[in-house]
Amino acid sequence: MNRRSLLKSTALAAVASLSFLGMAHAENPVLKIGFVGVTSGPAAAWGISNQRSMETRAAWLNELGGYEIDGTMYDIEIVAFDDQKDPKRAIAGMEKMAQDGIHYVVGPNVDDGAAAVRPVAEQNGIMYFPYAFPKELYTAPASNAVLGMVANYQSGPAIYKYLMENNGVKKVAFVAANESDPLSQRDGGVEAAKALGMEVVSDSVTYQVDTTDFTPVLLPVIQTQPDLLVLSGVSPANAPQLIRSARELGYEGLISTETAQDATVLQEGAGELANGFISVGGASTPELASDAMREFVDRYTKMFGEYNDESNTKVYALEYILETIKANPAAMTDVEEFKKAMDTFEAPNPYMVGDAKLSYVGSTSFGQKRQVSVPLVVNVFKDGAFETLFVAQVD
Amino acid sequence: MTPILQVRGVTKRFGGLTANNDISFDVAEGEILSVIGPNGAGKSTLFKLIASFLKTTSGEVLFRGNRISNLAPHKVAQMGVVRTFQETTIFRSMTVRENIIVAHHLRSKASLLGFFLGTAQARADETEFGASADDIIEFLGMEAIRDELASNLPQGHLRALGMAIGLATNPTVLLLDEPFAGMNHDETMRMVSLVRRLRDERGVTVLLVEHDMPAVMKISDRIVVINFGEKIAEGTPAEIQSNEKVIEAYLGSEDAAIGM
Amino acid sequence: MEQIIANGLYLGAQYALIALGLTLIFSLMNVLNFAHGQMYVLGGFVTYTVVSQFGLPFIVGLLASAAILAAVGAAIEKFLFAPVIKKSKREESTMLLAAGIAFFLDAVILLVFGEKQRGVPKILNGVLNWDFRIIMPYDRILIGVLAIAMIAGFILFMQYTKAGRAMRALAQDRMAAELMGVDVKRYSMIGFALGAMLAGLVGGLLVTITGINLGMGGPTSIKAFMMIMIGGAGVISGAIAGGFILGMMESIGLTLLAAYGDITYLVIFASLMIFLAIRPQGLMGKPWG
Amino acid sequence: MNTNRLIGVGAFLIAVFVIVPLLIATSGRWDFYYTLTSVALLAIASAGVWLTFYIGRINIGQGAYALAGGYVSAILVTKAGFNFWVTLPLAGLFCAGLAVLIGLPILRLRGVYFAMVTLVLTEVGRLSALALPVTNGAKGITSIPLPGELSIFGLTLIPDFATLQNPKLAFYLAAVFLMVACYAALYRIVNSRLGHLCRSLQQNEELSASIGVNTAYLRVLTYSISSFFGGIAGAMFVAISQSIYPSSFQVADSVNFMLNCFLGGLGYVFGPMLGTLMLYFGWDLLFTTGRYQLLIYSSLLIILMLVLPNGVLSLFERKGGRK
Repeated sequence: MNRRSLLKSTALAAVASLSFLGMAHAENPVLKIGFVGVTSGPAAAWGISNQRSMETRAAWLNELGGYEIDGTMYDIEIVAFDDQKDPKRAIAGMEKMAQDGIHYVVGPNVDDGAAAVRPVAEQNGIMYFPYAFPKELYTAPASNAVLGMVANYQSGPAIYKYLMENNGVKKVAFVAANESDPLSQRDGGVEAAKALGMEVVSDSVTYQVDTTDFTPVLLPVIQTQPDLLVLSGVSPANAPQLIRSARELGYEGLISTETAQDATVLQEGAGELANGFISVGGASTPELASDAMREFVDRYTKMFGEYNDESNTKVYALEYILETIKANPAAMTDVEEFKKAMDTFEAPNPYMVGDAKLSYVGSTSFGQKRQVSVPLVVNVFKDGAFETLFVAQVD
Repeated sequence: MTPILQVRGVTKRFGGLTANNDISFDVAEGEILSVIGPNGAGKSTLFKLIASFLKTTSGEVLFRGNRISNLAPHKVAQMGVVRTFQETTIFRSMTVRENIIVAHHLRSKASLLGFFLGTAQARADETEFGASADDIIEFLGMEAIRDELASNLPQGHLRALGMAIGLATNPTVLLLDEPFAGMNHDETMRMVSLVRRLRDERGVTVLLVEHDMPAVMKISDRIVVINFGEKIAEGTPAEIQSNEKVIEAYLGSEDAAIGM
Repeated sequence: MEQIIANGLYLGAQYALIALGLTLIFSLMNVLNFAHGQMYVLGGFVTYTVVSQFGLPFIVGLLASAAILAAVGAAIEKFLFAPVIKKSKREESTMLLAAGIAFFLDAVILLVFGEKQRGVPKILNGVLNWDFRIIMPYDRILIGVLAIAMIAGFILFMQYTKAGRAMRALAQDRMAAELMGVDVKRYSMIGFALGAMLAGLVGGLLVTITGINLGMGGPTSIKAFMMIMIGGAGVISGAIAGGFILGMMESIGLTLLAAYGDITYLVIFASLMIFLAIRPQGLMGKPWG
Repeated sequence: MNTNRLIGVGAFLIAVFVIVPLLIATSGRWDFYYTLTSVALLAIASAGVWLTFYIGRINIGQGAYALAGGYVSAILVTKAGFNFWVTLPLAGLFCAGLAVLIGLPILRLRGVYFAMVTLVLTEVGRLSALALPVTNGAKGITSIPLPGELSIFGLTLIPDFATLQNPKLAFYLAAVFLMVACYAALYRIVNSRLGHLCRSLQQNEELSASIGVNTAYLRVLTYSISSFFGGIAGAMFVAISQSIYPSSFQVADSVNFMLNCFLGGLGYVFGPMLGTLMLYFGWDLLFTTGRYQLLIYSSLLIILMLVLPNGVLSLFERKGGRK
């Protein structure tokens, strides 16, 4: 008896707290934008920087009185679902979004999740913006996914080419974690390097993501004496350790990656050994960041205590969704209208100085415009901060 | 009479330790034979070797002329040589009756698939097992605890249940592991008559390993004595009681007196 | 070759220390502590906070990790494991509890310390380079030596102190220990605290080298499971052996099988399964530990 | 007693096949279809784990079989052009066969050793999927067509899912049908001689051998039935997500399957079903709690364990009763 009443009261308490947390607050009509990604467990960092940049931007817009579409001010609400990096859960998340009448979703963060939600998204009329690179997701007949960042097979060649021309890099080695995303990115990178006429001296070494000592992993790679060591799809957690181990083994060449990194993490994990590390980032370096970008970083930092440089690229997806709906208000409930608008859409890029534009690209890679155009900013790490190496555009 | 069970030169070494050395004896059909010996003499090892729960180092055990040593234990049981266990080795979270019914496994004519599908044969088997289990319960006088959970039984009943499980397999030879251990005089006497009835009423050949001298003397047709892993004597209770080697072995150890 | 051995020894020392805590808890309570990796992560974050946020010396951070994890371990044993073990019909039920605690610690770590990779500055600079035959940074050597010293300290503790002897008796035979007058409840708690403390210490030690992040818990637990399987569950010497063997296997495998890339771990796992099929109790374990 | 049971089964069937779809139609919560489909499929895999528990083995390797089943179905459908419904039993049988090979050596292990070795097995599954050429390695297999039509002698048993108005409902019905079939089989196993022998194995393997039970055979048999369940659950999931990756089923899944069994209760056939429902739905319901989701979820798990260490179903246990 005692047991049961305890159970009951626990359940009641849980229900009460749920309904409290779920209370809405707005007077404006609400435009809900979804997020399905991983915000707990080992890969939490990926999704959290996503979700937080969306929430920061939404709070900011709401504070300004909402976001104007077709003469109406909308409050932006972010509905987030934690898929625990499980493709089965990701499907459930997408279903939940459909249930909430949401047509625009950011995420999932990984290949398997992005592939798994495709049927649901297409059946329910949802556009989604995954952070996963497989081309099938964006190539016809698939039509509802929009790549939310620059793919490695796009940034890779640009970086290798730059380094060939400016640093005389000839021999390149690849290291990747033994997981789907990094391995696919490695294969893409190897292909790109070979196409450029570089010599790939090592491309078979992999590591487990939970490795605590990378010396044995890197030893055979370093022995091939590459000019450039590419850390394919490296997670922010592994990057500093890999850099540190490579340097401690006496490696003096260049190190690069095509994923976004966080300067603080690099500084804490590898210190000055990380100097010269090349990665891809958004437009937050002092030379490029607009006032809006700086304000975004400030607001993010105030809301969550600490900024994450990965958000530099992740801030864009929400911006694209809103701007495109603004350009064609019919898209608010109809993704076919959204797709129509994508072909001609263009708007100023608020986060970058100069006259950079937001537009959809991807024709070269996917045969249709299914990628957001974010500036391909190649950064180099120097004493705790990123500096811009060069900027390129993807078409 | 031809021996039903033949132990021939059985030797077992654990590393450098010799637990049993070249032990041989025969068990005749319908006989009650006891293996005795002081603590650590190698009785338990010999017992396990006969039931093939251990592999012999050399030598063999024959059942009706067929080698049973080093076969898988369940095969030995299938042939009709079944052991019981010393202590609380029963199916703890089943009732007494369920314990006994499960132990009827060897008698089932239907296949496992048949049982799954519930064929006529399977249902007939189940009915038969139930009847046979009730029969055994009655034989052992366990009616009062028929539906008691085995884990709730006191020690004395557990021993009886162990024997019931053994009986349920319909054994030709039943190997009893210290059936009298820890029993008081009355309980022992009850068990002695029970083992006798096993043989007399059910025709089971019994080989037991035991410690309790008076009971062994009372119950056995013949006795094999081992010490330090070797057989030192074999014969009727009267012969054993007057055997000097045996007396010496028991006096030499700090064990209980031989009970004369 | 020398490099492989050096790497193996370094890895082995830290692995062994992790495995020790796990095997201690297992031997005392027959609990497979799924949350062991999370305890390791928590230890790392405590050291990180003390050193990087409060600016205190590394050794203070290490001590803080040890103290906090010991307290966490004791509390978990007293308020969670002990009551569940008492009430549950099957002792495997503690696995659900352990997994729940692992989730719980994951959640707490995420909320308190955030999702980012953290690290503290190197405590020693410079790299030992012996003629390119062994290349090993000094800080790694120091951590390796510290880990081995802790292992030695632990063995001495178990061997020569009253508490250590009591716990060994408890691990041998719970009933007998109780009859001998060992306070089973008390020493179960101390043992659990000690196991958690060891996990925390390794986390604290390694935060200077590999850093720490939320995701390291689960995989660390799995590795620790493998080590105690190799050596034999519940046996202290086995845990140490298992740790060093796994460290060596990784070091050798990664070097020899580098050309085949993706299969080092597959080979390690497969050989482990074959090994256990042949020797089910591990190297030094009691059968059916 | 028997009529009670019949009424119970009937009520359950009506609930899952009629009332749930009706409720979903009236409430408009279409997303519950997928949630419940997942629960049904995960419950099948968990049922397998429960069966290995029934012979006294802690199985944390079911993820490997779900993955293998998924790949078998995906490969047969995409590369050999098989109909999905044909691949479903094949996936199960493949896993059962695989389980025989793997089970023969590892089922000799007991206790935590078996638990840990199966945990490693899940990792082996993922790594093998990454390394083998037939699985398409890291890139996974994507764009798998929806289940096609299944007909016998021109009679359509199952229509082509691609032509359906509401494939969600179709998947739900298919998954629940599978679940009902699997649990019926499980119930039959447990309550027939096979189940009694399994219990004898769980309680004392030596005694089991002494009454003539071929323990090694029985262990392998049970394990392969268990893996069969895992295989078909995995295959069905692949049909829904139309894609499979090496990480589609991983250690977390294996652990969850085990937890489902514990939570529902190891002594109850329907324990894993209830456990799956609670764990999966619990997580989904807590989704509004945002960043505290995992914290609340794990706290509830711990509290449940403290209050009901023998599983939720032990709440309904009368004194002395068992099932």
